[in-house]
Order: sequence, then C-alpha cells, then structure tokens
Amino acid sequence: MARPQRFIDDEGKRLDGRKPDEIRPVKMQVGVLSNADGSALVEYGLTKVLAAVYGPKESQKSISLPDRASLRVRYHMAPFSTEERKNPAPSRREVELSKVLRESLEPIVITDYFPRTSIDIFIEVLQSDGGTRTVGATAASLALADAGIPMKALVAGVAIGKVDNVLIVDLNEVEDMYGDADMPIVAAPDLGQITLYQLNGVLSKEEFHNAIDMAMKVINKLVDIEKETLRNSYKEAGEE
Amino acid sequence: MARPQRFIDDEGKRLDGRKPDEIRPVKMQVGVLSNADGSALVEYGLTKVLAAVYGPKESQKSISLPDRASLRVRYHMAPFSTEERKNPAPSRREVELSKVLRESLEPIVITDYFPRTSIDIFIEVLQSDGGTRTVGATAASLALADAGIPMKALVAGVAIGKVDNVLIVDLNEVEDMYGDADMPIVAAPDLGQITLYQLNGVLSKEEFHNAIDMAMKVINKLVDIEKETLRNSYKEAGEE
Amino acid sequence: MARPQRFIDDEGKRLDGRKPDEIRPVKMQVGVLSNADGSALVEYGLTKVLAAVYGPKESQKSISLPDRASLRVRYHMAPFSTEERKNPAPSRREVELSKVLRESLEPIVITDYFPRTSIDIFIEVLQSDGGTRTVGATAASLALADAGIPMKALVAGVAIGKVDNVLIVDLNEVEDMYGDADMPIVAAPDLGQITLYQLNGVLSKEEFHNAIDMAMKVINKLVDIEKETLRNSYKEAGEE
Amino acid sequence: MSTTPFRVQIIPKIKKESYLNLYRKGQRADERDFYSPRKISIQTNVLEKANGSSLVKLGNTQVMAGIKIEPGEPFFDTPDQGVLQVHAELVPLASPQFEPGPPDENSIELARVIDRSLRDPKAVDLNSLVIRPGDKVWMIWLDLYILDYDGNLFDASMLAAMAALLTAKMPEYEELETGEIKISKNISNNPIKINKKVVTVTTAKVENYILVDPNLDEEIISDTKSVIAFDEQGNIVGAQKTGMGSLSQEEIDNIINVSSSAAQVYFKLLNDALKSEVKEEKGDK
Amino acid sequence: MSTTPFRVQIIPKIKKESYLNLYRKGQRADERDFYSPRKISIQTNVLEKANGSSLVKLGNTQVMAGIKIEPGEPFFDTPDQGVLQVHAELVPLASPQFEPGPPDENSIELARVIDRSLRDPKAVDLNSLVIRPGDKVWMIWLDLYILDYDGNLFDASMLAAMAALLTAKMPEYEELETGEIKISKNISNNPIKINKKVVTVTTAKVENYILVDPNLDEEIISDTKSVIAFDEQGNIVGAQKTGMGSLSQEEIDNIINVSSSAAQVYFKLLNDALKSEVKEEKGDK
Amino acid sequence: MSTTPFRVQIIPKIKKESYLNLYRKGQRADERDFYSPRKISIQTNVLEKANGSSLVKLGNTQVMAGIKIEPGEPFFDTPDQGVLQVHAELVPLASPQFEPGPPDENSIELARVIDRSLRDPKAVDLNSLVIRPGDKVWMIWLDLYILDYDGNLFDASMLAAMAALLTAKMPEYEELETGEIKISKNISNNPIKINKKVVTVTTAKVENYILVDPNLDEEIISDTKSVIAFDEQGNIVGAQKTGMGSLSQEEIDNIINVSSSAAQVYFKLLNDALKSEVKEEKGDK
Repeated sequence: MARPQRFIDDEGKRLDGRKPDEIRPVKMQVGVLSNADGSALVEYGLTKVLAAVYGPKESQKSISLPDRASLRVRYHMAPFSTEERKNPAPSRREVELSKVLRESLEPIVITDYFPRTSIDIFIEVLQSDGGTRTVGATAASLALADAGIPMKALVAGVAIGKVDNVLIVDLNEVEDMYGDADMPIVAAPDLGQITLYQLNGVLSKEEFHNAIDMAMKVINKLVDIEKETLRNSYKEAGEE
Repeated sequence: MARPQRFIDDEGKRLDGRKPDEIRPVKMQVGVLSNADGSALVEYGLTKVLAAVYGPKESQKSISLPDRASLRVRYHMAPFSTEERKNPAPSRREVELSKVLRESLEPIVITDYFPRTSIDIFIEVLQSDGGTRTVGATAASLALADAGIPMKALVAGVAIGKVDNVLIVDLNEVEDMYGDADMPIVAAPDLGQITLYQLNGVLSKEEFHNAIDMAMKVINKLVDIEKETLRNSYKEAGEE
Repeated sequence: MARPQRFIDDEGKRLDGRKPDEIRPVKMQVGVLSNADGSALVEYGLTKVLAAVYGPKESQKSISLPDRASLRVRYHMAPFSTEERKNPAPSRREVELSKVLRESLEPIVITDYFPRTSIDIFIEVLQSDGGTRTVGATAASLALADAGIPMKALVAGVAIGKVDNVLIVDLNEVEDMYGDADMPIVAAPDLGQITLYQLNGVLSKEEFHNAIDMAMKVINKLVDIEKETLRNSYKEAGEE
Repeated sequence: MSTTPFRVQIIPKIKKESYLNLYRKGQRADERDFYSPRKISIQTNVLEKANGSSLVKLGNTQVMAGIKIEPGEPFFDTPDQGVLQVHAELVPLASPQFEPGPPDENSIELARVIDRSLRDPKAVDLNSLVIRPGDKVWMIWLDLYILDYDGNLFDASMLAAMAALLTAKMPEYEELETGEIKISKNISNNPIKINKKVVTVTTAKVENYILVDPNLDEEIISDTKSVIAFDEQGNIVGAQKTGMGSLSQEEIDNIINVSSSAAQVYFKLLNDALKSEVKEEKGDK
Repeated sequence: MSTTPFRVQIIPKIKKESYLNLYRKGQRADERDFYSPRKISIQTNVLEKANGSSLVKLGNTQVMAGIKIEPGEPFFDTPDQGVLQVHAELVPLASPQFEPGPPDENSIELARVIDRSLRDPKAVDLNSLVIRPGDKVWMIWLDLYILDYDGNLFDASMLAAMAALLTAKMPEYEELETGEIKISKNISNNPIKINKKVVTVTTAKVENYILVDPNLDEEIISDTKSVIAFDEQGNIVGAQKTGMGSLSQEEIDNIINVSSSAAQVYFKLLNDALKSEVKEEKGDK
Repeated sequence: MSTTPFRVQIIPKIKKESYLNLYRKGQRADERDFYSPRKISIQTNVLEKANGSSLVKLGNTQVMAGIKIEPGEPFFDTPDQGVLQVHAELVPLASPQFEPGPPDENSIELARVIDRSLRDPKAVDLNSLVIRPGDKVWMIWLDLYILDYDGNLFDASMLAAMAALLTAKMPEYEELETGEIKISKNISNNPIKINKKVVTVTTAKVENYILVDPNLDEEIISDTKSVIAFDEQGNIVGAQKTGMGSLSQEEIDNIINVSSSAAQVYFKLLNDALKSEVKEEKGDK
C-alpha cells in the first residue's frame, strides 16, 4: 500500500468518497454462533469482527473475585485478516488491545450481580481494514447484550484521524497508516462516559477536544444501530 | 538419501533383500530399566525404540477421571535418532503421534480397575529407520505387560507401504520417504481389533483392504514374539 | 574487546593497575529500595549488582516444605548490563547461576524457623564487568541481613583467576574472558565454610588449593565491609 | 504428552441409551439416516482482502478458511516446489471446551490430516508455484478457523479448504533489481493450479452402528471415529482412526464403502458451490 | 487474554474513605496539592558501559533506563530509518506484585505507550541512524527497568527514557571488507540526534477528583487513569486511558489542562538535570 | 527462579541413621568402600546411524550419548573454530521425578558442567573442524540422554560423552557450486580430533564422610556434592559444588585427593573400553 499524495480532494471528499465526518457502511448481526451465549458480527466497510460471549460461569479460583464477576477479554486477529499472514501467537499489540478493550467494557457490565464468576469475551478480527479495536468494542457490546448479560448501557467505538490537517472519522487502513493521528474512542452515550481513548499521533489541545466531540456524534449513531439490531433479533426470536 | 530407481528387483526382492511381505529382523527385550515399573526395548532392523511405564499412580486432580485410569502417552524422538539432529522440543508430528498412540493403547488397558489414577507411557525413539510409531506401539505393549498392568490383549504395530505398485510390509526409511503410500497399523489380534490406522498416500479401495490383511498377518507374528519375550522374562525372574 | 598481549606488567601490576591479590574498589549500600523487605547495591569496580529480599511469606502449596522455608533465587541480567544487549528471557547460564547461588545461600539462612514459607531473593545485574555471580552473592547476603532474616553468618564472593601463570583475585571482564582460569568462590568466613565453588579452566592441584586460600583472605575482608555497612545502616536508622 | 480427555457426563448415560434405541430403529436424533451428512452451506470469497476464503456450515459447525499467498523460500530438498502450509485453530469463541493458547493435539491432528490428504495425492500443483527455482517460491498459507463447534471438524475443514483453494487468486508481483519479490497487486485473476479435488468423510462408530458426519452429541457417545479422504475417482488418499476405541477389519471395510458413497455427496455440493459461486444455502436437512 | 486484576482490600474501604475526606478539603495524604508531582530525582550516566543510562526517582518509584546501540537491519518498509526498540520490565524486586516471567499486559502497555509517544512526534531522528540505506542501520535498544514500584510508572519511565536518550552517545565503528559493521569503540562523543523532548503526565481520577502523579495507594483507590504525552510546544503527542473506569468529556478536557501544566514542571526538571548532568536531588517534596 | 527442591522423606531419617552407622564402620550399603565407583559398563557405537554413540551404565544409572555432526556457521568471535554443543535431557522414562518439558535447572547444570569440562581444557580440537574459515564449520551436537537415574549423572554422562567423542566418525561432504556443503556420506572413517581425555569424579559429603560415586540414596541423604573434572595428567579442568550444603577448606583438599585417585579408575575403564570396542561389562561390583 503506497502513501497517497492527498487524502482529501478539492470537493472535500476522502479517497473512498466519504466526507470527513462520514462512517463507512456499517453492518451488524447478532446470534451468529450457536455455542456462544451471545455473539455478533460487525462490519465497518471491509473491517469485519466477530465477537462471542460465554458466561457468567464459575471462575477458576486464581481469578475469582469475591464481590464481582471478572471479565476475560481476548482480542485476536485471524492469520488471514492482515496484509501479511499473521502468526497466530498473540503479539504485543494484541496483548495491549485485549487490556484496553477489557477496560472499555468493565464500566458497562454490571459485574456485582455475579460474584465469583467470570465472563469471557472473545473478539476475533476476520478482516482488517483499519479500526479493528473500535469495531471489536462495538461487536463485544452487541455480543454481551445478545448473551443477556446485565449492562448499564451499550458502547460503540470509532477512530478519529487527521489527514491533510482535517479531522476525519472512521479511518480505513490507508488513512490509519499514513495519516497524522489515529485516536480510537469507545463510549457509552447513554451514560455520557468515554470508556476507551488512545492517541497515536500529534494533535493540538483544540483538535483533541474536537476529535472527542466528533467521535461522540458518530458513536451515538452506532449505538442506535446496535439497539435497532437487537430489537430486530428479539422480534425474529418472537416470531419463530 | 536419494530416491532409488526401483524398489523391487527382478527377483521380487526389496532394496535390503527382503520379500514384500517380510519384516526386518525383530528384537524385543523387557525389563531393561530399573526405575520404571515396566520397560521394553524393541528393534525392527535399525529402528530402535525404548518404552517405559509408570503407574498406576494417583492422578493430578486436573486429569483425574472418576471411573477409570487416564493414560498419558509421550512419543518422543531423541535428538540423535534422526537424519538431521532433532530439536528436543516436541514437534507437531510428535504431538499427533502421542495422541494416536495413546488412542491405540486405550482399548487394551483395563482402565476401570484403577479410577482416579494415571498410567504414564513414555516412548523414546533412539534410532529411526522408518516405522517408529509402530515399533513404539509394540514396545509400549510390552512395557505395559512388563509393568503388570491388566490388559485385555497385547498389540503390535507394523506399517504397510506401496512401492512399484506392490504392497510391502514394514517400510524402512527409504521406502517410507519415496514410496507411494505408508499405512501404519496397530492391532490386537487376540481381539480381532485394529486400534490404530492411518494412511499417508494413495491406495485403491482394494489395496486398502489388502494392506490391512497383510498387516494383520505380520502383527499376529509380532504378538507371538511379544508373548515369547514375556514368557522368557518370567522364566528368568523365576530362575533368579 | 581484544585479547591483551600481557596481563601483568614488569612491575607485577595488572592491566588496571592492581596487584594480583588486590580487589577492585568495593561499594556497598543497603536499604536502597522501599518495597523490598531488604535490599542492597554492591559494586566491585564497574560491576554493579542489586539484590532484594521478600519474605518469609506463606508458600505456594507446590513448593511448601513442612520443616523449613524454601528459598527462591533469581539471578538475572538487565538487558543493558552486557556488552551486547541481552535478551531479557532467562538464558541457560542464568538458570544455572540461579541454582548455584541458591545453593550458596541455603547454608547461611536459618530456614527451619519458618516452615511452609518462602523467601524470595532477586539478584539483578545492572552492569557487568566480570564477577557478577560473586558480587551477586555478596549483595544477596547483605539484602538478607537488611531484611532481618535470621542467618548463621554472612557470605561474600570473589573470583580467582589465572593469567600469565599468576593467580589473581577479582577478575574483571578482560581477565575473565582471556585468562586461563576463572574460579568463583562464595564463603562464610565466620563458619569456615565454602558455600559455592566452581572452576572454569585448568589448574594444578596446588594452584587449586592456593586459589581457595587467596579467596578466603579476600572474602574475610569483604564480609568485614558488609558488617560495617550494616552497622552504619542501623546507626542511620537509629539517628532518624 | 497426550492425556485421556476429561468429558464425563456431558451426555448422560441415559441419553446414550435413548440414542441407541433410535439407532436400533434405523433413526438418528436429528432425523437423518445413518449415511447422510447434515445440511451444508458453502460460501466462497467471503473475505475481500485474502487471496482465497470460504465459510462452510455443516449443521451448526462453522469453519472459515482463509488463504494468504506470499513469496518465500523453498524447502532445501524440494527446490522446484512451492510450499503449502496448513494450520487449524480451535478458536475459543467456537466452544466452551476450547481454551486460548498454542495449538493442542486436536488442532494439530486436524491440520496434519487435512495437510496430508492434500499433499499425498498432490491436490495442489506445487510445481506451478516456483518463482525462481531453489530461491523464491510461493508460500500458500491455508488457515482453518473453527468458529462454531458441533462435531465433525474434519469434513467441514476439508470442504472449506478445497472451496478456498479452488477460488483463490494468485498475487501479481514484480522482481526488484535487488532480486526481492514485490507484490504489486494482492489479488490477480490467476487461480492456484489444483490437480484434483479431495474430500474427507468422517464416520463415528457407536456400538455396532456406523454414522456419517456425526454431530457433537454423536461424537461424544461414539466409541471411535474414522476419517477417510477420497479423490473424485474414488481412490483413498488419506485415512486416520481418531478417538479411543477400536475397529474390526469388517467394520473398516464397511466404513470405506459407506464413506465412499458419502464422498460423492460432498463432491456434488462442492462442485455446485463453485459453479454458482454465489452465497446461498445448499444441501438438505 | 486480559483478566480483571485481583487486588481486593489492599487498601481497605475505610482508607479510601479517609483519602476522600482529605480530597474534600483539597489535600492529599502525602501533603501534595492535587496537581503537583512528588519529589523527583533525575540522574544520568549512571552506567559507564551502556551507551546511555539514567535513574529516575519519582517519590519512591525508581526506574532505570539503559540504552544499547548496535548495528542491525532496517525494517523492509523503512529502509532509510534506524530502529528504536522500547522494552519495559517490571522486575520482581520492585514489588511483591511482580512475578518473574515474560512481559505481562502491564509491562507491554507501558513500553508501547512510551514507544508511541516517542515515535509519533518523531522525538528521535531515526533518519540520522542509517549506516548503509536499506542494509545497515543503528538499532537503539531502550530498556526501562522498574526497580521500585510506588505508582505512576509511565511518567517516571518517560523521564528516564528522555534523560537516557538525551545523554546517550553513539558507538564508533568501522566497515570491514566483508561489509560487516564492527564497533571499534562502544561510546564516542556523538549524541543521538533528538528532534524533540516528550514527557507524559499521568492523572488518576478518584470519584470527581483529578490527581497528578498518583502514588500506589492513590492508583489503587482510583477509578481510572489517563496518560497524556506532551511536547515542549504543548501539543498532545500521545494519550491512553488505562484502568477500568470511564470519564466524561468534561473530565477529559480538565485532565488535558491539568496535565499540560504539570508537563511544564517535568520539562523544567528534565532540562535542569541535563544542564547540570551531575547527580543531585531535585524537585520539592 | 531456582527453588529449594521438595524431596521430603523419600529416605526416612531412620534410613539415614542406618547408613551413617555403616559409614562409621567404614562400610557402604552396597558394600563398596568409600572411594570406589559402582560397577561400570561402557558400550560404544550402540547406534548405527549416528556419527558417534555410547551407552554407559554406572550401577543402575544409564546414560546414552549420541553425536550428530552437521555443517553450520562459526560464532562471530571464533571464525576459525568448529562448534561443540552439549545438551542433556532428563528423559521422563528415567525416573518418576523427571517431568516432560523444557530442560530444568538440573539438566542445564549437567550439560553446562560437561560442556565446560570439555571446552576449557580444549578436549575437542575445534580448530580441526573448519570447512571454510569464518563461513562454514562443523557443528558437533553431543546429546546426553539419561535413561535410568540412580544417582551420579555427572560421571556417567562424562564417560558417555568421552566414549562417544572418541569413537565418533566425521561425515564426508562435497561443496556444491552454490557454496552449499552437502553431506555425501553420513559416516566416514575419520575420527574427531580429540586433544585430551577428561573424566569427572563426583563425591558426596554425608556429615564428615566423603563418598565417591554416590548412588541415588546416598545423594538424597548427602549434605552436598562436588564434581571435579580431571585430565589424564591429573590437572583439574573443571569443578562444581552442587547441592545445598557447604564444605571446609580441608574437606575440599580431601575431595581433590580422593577424586584424583578415582579419576584413574575411570580413565582405565574408558581406555579399556576403547581398546576392545566390544560390548562387554567392565569394572567390579
């Protein structure tokens, strides 16, 4: 993948024709797996992430918490999901992302209902075209809801970037790789709370503030799609 | 090792002078180790495999079975056993062969006599010249008997191959490497049961049937040698 | 680092100006860390080793001993401590040195006061210029004392070498690398006991005997410095 | 170290008995006859960026196959052949029994049986994958990703493998002055050269019954399983007994015959899927 | 697999309550105000044989940084750049919570946040580290060694990293006829070319209070932490929420402002330490 | 992390007391005197396909040594020397105490002591193992395989190592046009060039008694062990205290003298075995 000359053309359109604040086509599906207690497949453009939830189930002693459920989160990339075939052993990047994703989900799961249990959340990136951790957060949120885990609110994620001095939402891989900043954000709009933010790149304080503003608007929409998806799945279940 | 032009000469003899249905010189010895509860050294030609059995002994909790003993089997090649020095860490091949060998021994061990215990079977290839897994099954069978583990029957193993369109028994390394098929078989003739079969290579249905027939005849003889070996070892013990 | 032509000049001085039986400048400090129950930083010349002690604390079951405390010792080199950057994963050398250092400390710790507990001793080489294991033993001895662990005696360590047919004490890295022998020794002079000795290289029986003699003299002095260091630390603590 | 697996009472004895009662009447719990596989769906090109991909559903078992093709070095003893690497992951989202971690004996056995069943009959034309003999060849990474586990991973994985191989596209490349191979376009119009198609047929033996395509419940109550690989000419191109029990010679003969017929069903579905190459559900329940 | 950490009752609830009582009065347990870091000492060149080194004490937290510079190969996609490798070890002598073993998620996160905060603003001039383009470049190994753990590893580590980088010396080398790069002298007088200085500021959120440079007790009772990296111009060059809780937009705005001020304190101490380059204690309790 | 081993009451205290009673009378439980090794058998060329091999029985302790010789690259700092790699495996069939897995501290210590005792006195002429200086040399892989464990692995392993080295045969090779080294015949008639023979002598200290070649029971009740390596001229070419206890200077002097004599017994048996090179039992019970 070569660096493009410009990221935004004279009409203010991005390389794939989107406007700066426009997200890629979003698809969400729940209940896609039979064994998992909850599951979801979420796509933003070509980025496809599958999430599954098992639990709550009795914890192994070594991780059992007396006053709450413990979350176990694994973010993992399929070997065929990346530009070059990825070794299936967890990379340092996957270890870090598993941690920040766990920490982005802890605030929304009502864990004190289930002391001494654990809830396993598996996030598998099937195809990567930028934004895998934020798509993963959205998929995990849906899979938790699909599993019937009590939650304070839904979260969704999106990355904000900066190219040609313009803030843009939902970076694809080229924008991520060659842009000036990549700021993944996960939030629960119904709580007004941000549960994950990271910044790779350089932003002024003002840009930083505006980036979060931009993200919150998109995340609002994404959570609405999540709700719609869940409503439809209940409907289907009811119709069966 | 280069590929030979022909595997069978005009007189129907193989490269090492054997007839198609002839096994290599076989040696069997039991009680060769002092610490193990049972042990055996078995050679088919240059292939030499040592097996040792420990147990039954109380299981670690994580593998304890309430109604039977669990078998733990390790097939392992000594670093000096192979053409090129082998890294001692278990290879994917050794992991698979440990599994299929365990599954070839489960049917003959009367495991329900010893619930919540484990029986460890260690199979060490000292020199490899083809057929190590089948020699390993024979050695394990003898070591189990030497350890006094109650068994329904003895098993023995042999590989059937196909070279120059002829089925042959007990492949050596050249026949294994350059032949058209390698079909290791382990069986308990006294039960009429086959406990391991695999096929690498291509056979017609008829050849497949005939290969098993061939194997059963050889395995019958091998189990007879096992019995003779055990009888002699009891005699020695009695004479001491 | 190239091999020097001579290790000892016409005046009997070594490359760094020392006499054969002269140790490098020694620095010892205790209580350098706040979390550890005891700690010490010891330098012989440019070799710097930090040791910390935690415990006695209740043992994990798997290593719990019914009649004594178990020692857990880790000798580890910081990645920046060596000529070439060292991979932080423990090398075979570090595994062996952890063992011989543990065995050099077992005889001085009164472990039967604390059955079913473990005492952890961490030895971190911050800079290596020869003799790291012996400096490590000295640092561990001080850290144990600083932690208030009951001890029969203090130990200290020094390496004896042979260059240009002369026995020398406290090898630096060049003398270690290109000398004819390296004999690390750890001893408790107050008990008249040697708790670690190893020899890499070739010595006659007489040289071997003399090397231990030489080491014992130096170790005597080192243990005196240890005692002085501990006295000063108690004084400081008293003055506070 | 291979250890007897722990799986007590996942299916209680009473359930096994009720299954056997059905078998005695010639029925299975999901209303199939003994020799029919479950409903099968084969989708290809499910991933836009991989060189090849497929998603196979065999009942509730789901396997995704993904193919990446990269320049690499040939093995020392086969300088004139490309390299095929088959790996399988029992991803923990597929089953409460799967744990994260390096491949265990089950995923290794699965990958190695698929690998051998492709390699021994020369299903993939490795000779066509040479860029510069002895120096640069194409490496085909075939990764099997188990997404949902309801028994019979072998057949689902082999169908997924073949579907992905048969629809995969080679990369386009240029040779740099330094001799380096640079991929100029990830996906061209050129397919991988496939010599023959292969399917495996898995049968479970439960007491004296032989069942094609066992689901998870049937696997758990079974005495042992056999995996037989076939080419379209009906040759046996691989075989593996898997599981703890044993078989008589007659049972093996029977398994070969039963499996040989079932292989034709798989080949038909595979060929149909390739013809349409559209994503739609196939097979009968 | 990332798992909710176990740390129950290390600080009992009653202690948290007493801390909160202090915060309500605008005080902290160690008598700092909310936005002041602890006493800081920055020593450089603490190791004679490494290319660069430093020892930073931030209260009772101690971090040693060591730099080794070696010839190596560039990454395929950046043939004209040297390589910076940042690693962090939570050495078990630093805390009863740290266990020997490969890096866990905490040390990996620490190293990666430091790495990105140096890499993204191009703090180190990687272009100056090329020996032969596309073939041989300098590799800078920056190892962060946590020796004593009393909270806020990020800020202490970043100060240690910068102090070591700013005082490190390149090796001298010769090219052998074979093309091999041989280091003729480990340490020359040439510094590493640094484009800009960076510090991180860590804040803890405890209920509605924001505390700069939390110590271990404060970290344990905190809801979440934020690590914000700044350059001397006040740009944000990296950020990371770390820990289980969440933050409102307003809280993040506040954190940015508070952190931006605290960054100036760190920069002053860092610059002072470099000016003197002598080993002495700095900062105020 | 090295941890105090767990081995409580394998030999009860009463047994130790009865052993000590024997020692007080100048006797050992197996009727040896204090300074005699157990019955020894040294077989060579026990494997037809390895470059060298041996099987040593020292009482019930059995060690197999196997040597493979392969072309490889020299170490950067010794371009004119071949490479000797010594590894030891405590194979689980040898003892209920040995577990499968990567080498533990005991097997690493064993291999490293054998390695140093060969390396430091230059027992193997590494300079004779160069194919093309700085580029291709012979690598000698010496693998020690512990098959039955009844104490004193060091002496048995060193005897096995020497017997295998002294009877090993180099491969024959050709240089391909590409510069590649191809082995044309695994085993030639050329031996490895050995500069000197080395044996180790292990002694156990039990209270104030020094026992040569301790068996497992004696090792368990011993306070500590010493391993001293000798060449045939009586020089000390390696030494290692191993085990938890300590020794006085006088005890060490005594151990050196006792071990030096026992070394002659080992050398004689080793030389006899090489002369005959037939497989027969040697030594006295």
